[in-house]
Amino acid sequence: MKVTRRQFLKISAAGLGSSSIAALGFSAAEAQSDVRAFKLARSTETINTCPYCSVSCGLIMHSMGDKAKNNQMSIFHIEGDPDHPVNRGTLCPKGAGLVDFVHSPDRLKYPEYRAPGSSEWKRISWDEALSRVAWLMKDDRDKNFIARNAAGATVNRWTTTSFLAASASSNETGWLTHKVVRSTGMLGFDNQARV
Amino acid sequence: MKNDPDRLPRYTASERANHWLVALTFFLAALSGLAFFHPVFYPLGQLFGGGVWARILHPFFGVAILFFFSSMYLRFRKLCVMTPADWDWLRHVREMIRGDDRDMPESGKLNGGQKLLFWLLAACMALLVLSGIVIWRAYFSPLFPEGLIRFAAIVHAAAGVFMVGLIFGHIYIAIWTRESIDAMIYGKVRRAWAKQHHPAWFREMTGENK
Amino acid sequence: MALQSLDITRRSATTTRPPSQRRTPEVAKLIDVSKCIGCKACQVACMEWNDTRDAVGTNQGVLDNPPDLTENSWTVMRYAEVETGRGLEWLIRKDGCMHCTDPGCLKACPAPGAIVQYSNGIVDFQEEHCIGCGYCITGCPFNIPRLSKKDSKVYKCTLCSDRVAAGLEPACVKTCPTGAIVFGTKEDMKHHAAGRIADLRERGFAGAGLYDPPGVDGTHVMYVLHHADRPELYNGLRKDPSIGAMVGLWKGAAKPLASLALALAAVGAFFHYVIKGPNEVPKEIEKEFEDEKRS
Amino acid sequence: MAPTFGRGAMTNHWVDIKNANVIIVMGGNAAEAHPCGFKWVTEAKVHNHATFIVVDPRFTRSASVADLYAPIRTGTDIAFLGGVINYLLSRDRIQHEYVKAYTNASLIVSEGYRFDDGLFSGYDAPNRTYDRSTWVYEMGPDGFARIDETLQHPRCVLNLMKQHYSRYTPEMVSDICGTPKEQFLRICELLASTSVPNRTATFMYALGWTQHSVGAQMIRTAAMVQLLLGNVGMPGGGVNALRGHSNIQGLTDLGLLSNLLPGYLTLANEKETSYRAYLDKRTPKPLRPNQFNYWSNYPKFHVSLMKSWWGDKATSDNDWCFDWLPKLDVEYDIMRQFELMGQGKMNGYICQGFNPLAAIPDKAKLMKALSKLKYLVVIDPLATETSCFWENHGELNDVKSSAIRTEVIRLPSTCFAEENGSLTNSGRWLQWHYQGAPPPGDAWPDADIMAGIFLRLRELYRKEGGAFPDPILNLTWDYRIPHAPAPEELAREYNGKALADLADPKDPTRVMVKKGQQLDGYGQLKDDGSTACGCWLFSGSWTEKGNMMARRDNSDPSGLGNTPNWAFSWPANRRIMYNRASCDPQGRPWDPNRGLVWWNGAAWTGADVPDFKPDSPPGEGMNPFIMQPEGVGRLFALDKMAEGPLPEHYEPFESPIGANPLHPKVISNPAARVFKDDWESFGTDKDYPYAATTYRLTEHFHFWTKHTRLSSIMQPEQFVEISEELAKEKGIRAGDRVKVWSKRGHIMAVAVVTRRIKPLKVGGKTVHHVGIPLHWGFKGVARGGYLTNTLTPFVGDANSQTPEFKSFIVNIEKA
Repeated sequence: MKVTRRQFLKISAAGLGSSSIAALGFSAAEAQSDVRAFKLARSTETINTCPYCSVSCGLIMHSMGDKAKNNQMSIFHIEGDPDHPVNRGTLCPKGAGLVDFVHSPDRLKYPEYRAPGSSEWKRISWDEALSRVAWLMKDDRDKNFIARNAAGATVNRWTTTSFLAASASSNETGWLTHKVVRSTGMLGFDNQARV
Repeated sequence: MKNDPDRLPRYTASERANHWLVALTFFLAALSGLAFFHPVFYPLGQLFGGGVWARILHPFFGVAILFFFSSMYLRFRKLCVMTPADWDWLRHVREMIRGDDRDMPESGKLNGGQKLLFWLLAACMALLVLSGIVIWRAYFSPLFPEGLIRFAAIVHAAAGVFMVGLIFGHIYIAIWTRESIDAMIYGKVRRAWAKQHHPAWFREMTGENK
Repeated sequence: MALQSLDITRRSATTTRPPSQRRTPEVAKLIDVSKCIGCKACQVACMEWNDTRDAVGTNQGVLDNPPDLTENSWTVMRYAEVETGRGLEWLIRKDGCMHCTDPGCLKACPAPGAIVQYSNGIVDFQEEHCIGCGYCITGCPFNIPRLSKKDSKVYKCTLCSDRVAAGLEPACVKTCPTGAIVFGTKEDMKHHAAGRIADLRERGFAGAGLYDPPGVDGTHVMYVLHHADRPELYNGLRKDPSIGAMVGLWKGAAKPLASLALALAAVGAFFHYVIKGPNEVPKEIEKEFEDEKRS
Repeated sequence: MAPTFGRGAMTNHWVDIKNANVIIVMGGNAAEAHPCGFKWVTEAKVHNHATFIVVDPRFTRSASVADLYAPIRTGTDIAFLGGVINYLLSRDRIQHEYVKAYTNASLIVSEGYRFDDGLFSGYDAPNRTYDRSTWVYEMGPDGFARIDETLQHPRCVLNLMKQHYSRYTPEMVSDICGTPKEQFLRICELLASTSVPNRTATFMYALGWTQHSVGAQMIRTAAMVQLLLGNVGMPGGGVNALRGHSNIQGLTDLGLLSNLLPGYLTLANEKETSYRAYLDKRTPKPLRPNQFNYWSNYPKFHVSLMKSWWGDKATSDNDWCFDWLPKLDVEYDIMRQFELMGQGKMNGYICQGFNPLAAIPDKAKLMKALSKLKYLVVIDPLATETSCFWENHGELNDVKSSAIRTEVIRLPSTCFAEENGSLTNSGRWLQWHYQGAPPPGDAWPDADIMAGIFLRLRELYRKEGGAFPDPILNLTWDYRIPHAPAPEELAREYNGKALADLADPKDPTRVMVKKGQQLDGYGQLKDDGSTACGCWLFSGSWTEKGNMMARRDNSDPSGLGNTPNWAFSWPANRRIMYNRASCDPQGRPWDPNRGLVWWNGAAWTGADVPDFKPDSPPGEGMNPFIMQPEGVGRLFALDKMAEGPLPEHYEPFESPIGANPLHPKVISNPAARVFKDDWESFGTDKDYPYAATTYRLTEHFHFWTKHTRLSSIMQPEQFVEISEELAKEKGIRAGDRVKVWSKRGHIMAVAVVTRRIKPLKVGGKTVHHVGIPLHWGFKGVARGGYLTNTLTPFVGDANSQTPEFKSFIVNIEKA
C-alpha cells in the first residue's frame, strides 16, 4: 500500500487526536447516513388526467392509504404517467403543482348563500341550496318563457336565464349538463371555447 | 499566605479575576472551536451539548473573550511596552529553555516573552474577532462576499490554532516555572521567586539594589 | 451501516474511509440548455417531491422567481437576455447543485457525516448531522447551499437521492416537458450530450459543448451549452470552477499539520519537563532569603 | 377551420408533431401554454432535424429554442400569412398535384363575386353584415360546381387568390406587421420548402389567433397556406389548434354552446318552422360527382339524439320532439348574455366552473351587468372572483356590497382528482380518469349537482305545472341512482345503444346489434328511431367491448406516434383527420417513409383508421375532405365566413396606427358585431399610443393556479412587460410600479423591462407593445392583482364571437 505524505500526516494526526480524545472519555457515535425514506412505497396509485390545458397529460396520483374501509384517502403526490403517449411522464409547472390545487385553501367545502345586499356568505345545506336554485329557475322560466314568437312560430325558448358550462368538467358532466339545460329551453348557453 | 510579609504583591485581585475570566472563556472558545477545526477534535463539541450547540455557542464565547481580553488589554498594554532589554531577553530565551539562565538579562515585572505573548495574543484576538464576524453565518455572513468569507475562514482557523499554540506554551511555561501560578492565584509571590525570575521588578519592589 | 441505501464513498469530517467495496455506476443529470424553455416545471416538481414550499414572494422586475436559491428552492431558473452574433438569445439555465466529483462543501464541512457522497456520485446533505456552521457554503465553488433561518440547517438539491435509491429518476428530470433534463449513467449522458452538441454545431452554434468542469474533477450535473466557450453568458456560470486555493489551504494539509504541530508541542513540552525538570528558584537564592529571614 | 376542412379541431395530434420538418408557432406560445405537448417540437428538432420558427410580438419561451424568430405587430397575422400565400403563388412554390386534386383551386366562383377597397360583394353597412349569395361556385347544368382543371379560368379559385393576395408584397407585409423583410422572406422560403411531397410543415396556434376580431380568418389563412403546400392530412402536417382547457374540445364536441347540439348538430333558427326545412338545410347535396359528403347522415345523428333525450316520447309523428327544442332568434353567446344582462334582460345566471368576471372583456361592463342579476348560481371547486363579485376588495374590486341586490348561491363541486370520467384533449382523444380521493368537506360532483337541480325542478313542474313542462317532465332519467348519475352510465348514454334489433345492412337476416346493446360506432345510427345516441361523434367510445376511453395500450406499431389502442379518438378512433390526403390521388402515400393509410387494391388500410369511405377505390373520384359537399379543402370558403370567402387583413378595433394600409376606408373587420354602447368604449391611438396584448405565462393556468401555492411561488405578483426603449422613454426601471390604462379602466403592476419586446417600425411609425399577463385577481393565494380584462375591449370575432383580448391599445406611466 502506497501512502502519500499527506495521507501519512492525516493518519498520524487522526490517530493521535482520536486516541487522546478517547482517553478523555469521548466516543463519537458513528454518524449514520441514509437517503430520505421513499415516500411512495405503499401509496395507492390512481390514473387521472391533468385538468389544465388540452394536452391532457396523464397523471398518477398517489394517495395515503390502501383503500381500507377505515382510511380516508388523501392525495399527497401527483406525477406524470410514464405510459401516457403524449406526456410520457412529464408535467409542466402547472401540472407538477397539482397537489396544491387539490388542497388549495380556496377550495369550496359547503354550499353558501349570499343574500341581496349582504356582505357575507352564509353556510346552507345542499337541500336548501338546490331547492332555492330550482325555485328561482322555475319562477323566472314561468314568467319569461316564450312559446311563440311574434310571427306565431313555435319557438319554446327561455332567454332570461343563462348557463355557462365549465371547461374542465368531464364529458359525462357536460353531456348531462347539456341535456338538462336544453330540456328547459334555455338558449343562453356557452362554454369557455372562446376564452 | 495572603498577608505573608515575605511575599511581594504581583497582581491585584481584579487583574487576577480578569485573567481567569479570559482563561475560562478562552477554554470554552478554543474547545468549541477546535471541534470544527479538524474531525479529530469534533467530539469536543460534546462538552457543549453536541456539534450544534458548539456551533451556536462558539461565537458567543468569542464575544465574551473579546470583552474580557479587551479589559486585560487596557490593563496591561502600558506594562507590556517592549524595551531593548526585553528584546535582549528574547535573544537569550533558548538558553533559558535549555535550563541555563545564567546569562539571562534581567527582566522587569514582565519579561520579554510574556510581553511578546501579550502582543501576539492581542493580534490573534483582533484577527479572530474580525474574521469571526465575517464567518458568523447566523447573523453577519450574508453581508459579505463569498470570497471574503473564504479568506476569513482561513484567517480564523490560522489565528485560532496559533493562539491555541501560544496558550499551550503559556500554560506549559507557567507549569514549568514553578510557583508562577501562585502569582495568578494568590496575587503574591515569594521574594526569592521574584528575585530569580524578575530581578529588576524585585529591586523596584524592595528597593534593594543587590 | 445497515441504514444506508446508497453506498457511501466519502463522508464529511471523517478521516477514515467508509465501506467502499461496492461499485455502483456513476449517474449524472444532463441539462440541455438549448432545449430548455425555462418553464420552471423542474422548480415545482422539486418542491412538490421534497415537500418544501418557498414564500409567495414579489416580482422584482424580472421573470426569475423565486429570485434566488433558498432552503426551500433547491433549483431555480436563471434567465439571461443576451445579444450575440445571432441576435437576441434568451439563455435560460437551471441552477442548482452540480454534485461535484470533488465536492467543496463536503471538504469544508466540519460535522462528521453531515455531507456524504454516494458511490454513484450524488452529494447529499444529512441535515440531522448538520450543525449549521455554513462552512459548506464557503466551500462551494457554485454558491449553492442555503442556510435555513428556521432550523439553521443547510439545504440543497439531493439529486432526489431517495428516488434514485429506489430506482427512479430525479423529480425534475421526470417532469421536464421538453426533455431538456435527462438522467442516466454519466457515461450515457456524455454520449447523449455529444449527439446534442453535434446537432447544435450543425445549427450554427460553433461553440456548443459540454460543461463538466475538470476543476472539481467533473460534476454529476452537466450542461449542454450552445456557447460552452462562454459559460459566463449563462447568468455568470463560472468558466473554470474549482474548490479554490483558499479552501484548499483551509481544508487541505494545513489543518492536520497544525493539529500535528499542536500535538508535537504538547509532547515536546512533556519531554522538556521530563528531561530538563521544572524551572525552580535556585538554591543560592533560596538560601539567601532564608538567611535574611533568620537574621 | 371547419369552413376550410370540414371539421373545427386539431387536424393531427400532439405526438404527430414529431413527424414535421418545419414547425411554425404563430398565434400561440406552445412552450409556455402547452409545455408537455411542446416536447414533440423538441423531439422533431432532435430526431427529425426539423426547423422551428416562431412569429410573435414577444420573444417568448417558445422563441428561446427556435431556429428562427420574427417579431410581428399584434393583430396583423393575416397580412403576414397573406404575404406567404403571395410568395407561394407568385413563385410557384405549391404542391401542384395536391392543390389540384384536394382543394377547390380549380372550381369556378360565381360571377357576382367581387372584392373592392376592403369590402366583398354584398355588404350591408347599417347591419354590419354581408349578403353572401355571391360567394358561391358557379354551378354547371349537371347540378355540380363547375371546374377548370387547367386552372386557367380567371374566376377559378386559384386565380382569384393570386389576384387577391398580390397586394400582400413583402414590403407591404413588413409595413403592416413590422416584421423585417429579410426575416419574413426566410420564413416564406422555409415554409415553401415543404411544398415537396416528402416534407411537411405544421402550424401550431392557440388563443393568439382566436382572440382577435379577425381570429377565425387568421386560422383560415394558415389553413390555406397548408393546403397550398399539401400539408393537410399528412403526418407532421396540419393546422393544430392548441385548445386552452383540458376539456374544451369535449364540451364543444358535446355542443355546450348557444346554437349547438351535441356533435356539431345545430339548433333550429326560428325561421325554420318545419322539421323538414331544418333537416334540408343541414343535409347538403354533394357539389361534385361521387362525393361522400358525410353530413348526408345528419338525420340519423339528430333522431338518435332526440331518442336519447326523450326516449319513447320522441316519435316520427311529433318530428322526434323537434318543437321541444328552443329555436334561435339570435345567438346567445357569452358576450350577448352580458350585453342583455346589462340591459336588464337577463335575470338568472348559472356559472359552472367558469369565471366570466375575469375571463371576458371589460370588467366594468361585466360588474354593472352582474349587479343587475336577480340571482347568480356558481358551481365551482374554487372561490372565484365571479362568485365574490359583490365583495369589496379595496382598489382591486371597489364595490359597495349593500348596493348589489343579486342573490348569490355558491355550490362546491369536485375537481378532477375526485371523480371518474373522461376528458377530450386537443388531439381529440377521449381519456378516462379515476377518482383518487373523496372531495373536501361537502363538495359534490357536478353531475350530482345538475341532477339535484333538475330533479327538484321536475318535481316543481310535476306538482305545480308551469310553462311548457313537457320536455322537462319527459326527459329520460333512468339512472340507477337518480340523484347521482354515474359517469359510466352517462358515458354509455352518449355512446348510444340500439333500441331495437339492428340488422346488418349487408345481410338483412343477421342481427348486427341486439336491442339494448351498446353501439359500435356512428355508422350504425338510424333515422327511424331504432337507435339512441347522445353524441354521434363520441359513438364508439363505450361499446359492448367496454370503455374504449380507458384503453391503455400505448404501443405504436407504425412508429408515427399514433398509438391506436390508447384511449379513443373521435371520429371513429381516427388519429389524423383527412388522412386520405396523405396519399396521392392513386392512393399511394405522398411520402413512402410516412405511410399513414393507403389503398391496398381492395380497401383503405394502414396505420390509422382511414378518414374516408373504406372501400372507395382511388379511381372513383371521391375526394378526401369527406365533411365537405365538394370533398376538397376550401381555399375559397364560400359563404361560411362572416367577413368574406378569402381572408383579408383588418386592423384590430383598437389599432395603434389607426389606419389600414391596404384600404383606408375599411380599417377594422366590417362584419364584426359591436354592441351599440361599446363603440364609445374604444380608444384611439392619440390617447392610447401603445399596442397591448394579454397573455398567459407558463407558470400559471388562467385564474385557477393563483389559488395554488406552488404556482403562486413561481410567479407571485402581477407584472407587465415593456421594451427597454419604451422604458427609457417613460422613465420606468425594472421593478417599478406602473399604471396601465385603456379607455375602459386601469391596472397597476410591476414593470418587467426586457429586450424580448422590441419596438417595431409600422407604417413609418414606431409601435411599442405592452405585454400584459393575466393571471392575477382579487382572490387566491398569490398576491392580489387587477383583473386585466379591466383593459380589454368588448368586441369579438365575427364568426366565433371570441373576444379581442390580443390586440388593443393602452397608455402607461410610472405609478
